[in-house]
Amino acid sequence: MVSITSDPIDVSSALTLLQSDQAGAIDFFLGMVRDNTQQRSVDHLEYEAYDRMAISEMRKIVEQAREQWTILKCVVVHRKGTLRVGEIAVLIGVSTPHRADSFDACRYIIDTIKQTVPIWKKEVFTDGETWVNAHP
Amino acid sequence: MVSITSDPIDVSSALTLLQSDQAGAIDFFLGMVRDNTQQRSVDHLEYEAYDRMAISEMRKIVEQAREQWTILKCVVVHRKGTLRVGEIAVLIGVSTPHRADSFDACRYIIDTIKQTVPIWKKEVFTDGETWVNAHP
Amino acid sequence: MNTQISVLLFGITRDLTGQSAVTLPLTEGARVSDLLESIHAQFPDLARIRSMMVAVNGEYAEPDLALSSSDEVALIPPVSGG
Amino acid sequence: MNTQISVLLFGITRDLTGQSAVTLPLTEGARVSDLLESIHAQFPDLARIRSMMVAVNGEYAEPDLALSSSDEVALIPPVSGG
Repeated sequence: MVSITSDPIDVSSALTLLQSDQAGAIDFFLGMVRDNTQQRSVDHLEYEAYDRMAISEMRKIVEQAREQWTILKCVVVHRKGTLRVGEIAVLIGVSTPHRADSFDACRYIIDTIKQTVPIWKKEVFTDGETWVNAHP
Repeated sequence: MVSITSDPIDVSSALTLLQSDQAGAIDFFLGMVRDNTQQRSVDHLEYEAYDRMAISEMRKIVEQAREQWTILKCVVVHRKGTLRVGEIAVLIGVSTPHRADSFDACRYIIDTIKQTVPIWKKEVFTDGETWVNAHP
Repeated sequence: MNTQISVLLFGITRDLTGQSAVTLPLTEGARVSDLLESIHAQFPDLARIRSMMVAVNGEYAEPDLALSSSDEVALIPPVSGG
Repeated sequence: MNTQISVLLFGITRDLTGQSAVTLPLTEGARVSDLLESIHAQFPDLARIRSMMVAVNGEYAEPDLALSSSDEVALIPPVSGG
């Protein structure tokens, strides 16, 4: 299940979606909003998504992961809008029969999301703002 | 925080313990009770721990992880007693500034727990039972 | 016959242009690279963004892909999700 | 002077002996390896378990560690947590 939401991300609901009697392992990765980046103090983040394409790119990544590892269930939820320090920006959850697959697949999915999915993050500092990776 | 419990493991409480304004990443590993092992159908598991030593060995593992990676907070909870299919047997949670550390540390902790911590699992099948790794 | 094509803008491209979409003339047989060139001519600031991609109908598009006025086109500046 | 030492049993060692602790005589200067030998003599089934470890006061102990009757000793059959 792949989604983009403006609401806070709930780990318990994701866990319910990942449950499977065949699952021996679940790995969750949470990307969190932290209070600083390169020594600058972050006030909040603004996430913007090209929803249609972001969903389709995330689905492709999950399919690529399913081709490489034995995955029972997979949840990817990305937040958009204004996020405060301590909030969850992205959740990846993978349930698998064996533990190595859960780590490898989860890591592949988050690493690849950061490379290809059309979602943009603006860091709003106490003294300015920057579109991450893109500022000229 | 390292603990052994007879009660169901709650992911939301663990998440609260891992929160930190400096955290950019949280990785959770959940070891789940699955319904089969080597094609035999599992009815339930019995976990037994040498509590005192298990706690002290798990603390050592967390310290070893802290020496290798930049970790903000770490939670390790192992269940004991009777566990049904679909229940969480162990939870490892690690919050870190950067994501690679969260995966590496979490994986190190679960891999090492399985090698050194005095906790024993008996698989109770529909047609027999086995102490995992130890049956002569 | 000249038609028009609308281009969706996100993130830094929306901030730099002050618009969430721009409409540009589309000449017969125009390709992605032609469209990028006319956007850069109209908004020189956008030319300063490294590795700008273009998506057509929700998929990353190569520079030589031919465009039609019914395509959904978007500029994709460097992504930063996660 | 002969004293006694108590040994905690877990998992398969508890199942095979039917006890969660056994008490054995401890001769002056006895080491971990001596204790294992007398346990195996009393419970031959335990000798069949591969890589049995011994913990003394909550730490894995080498075979040549000398024991005292006040030590907390435990047999550690192959672990299977997680």
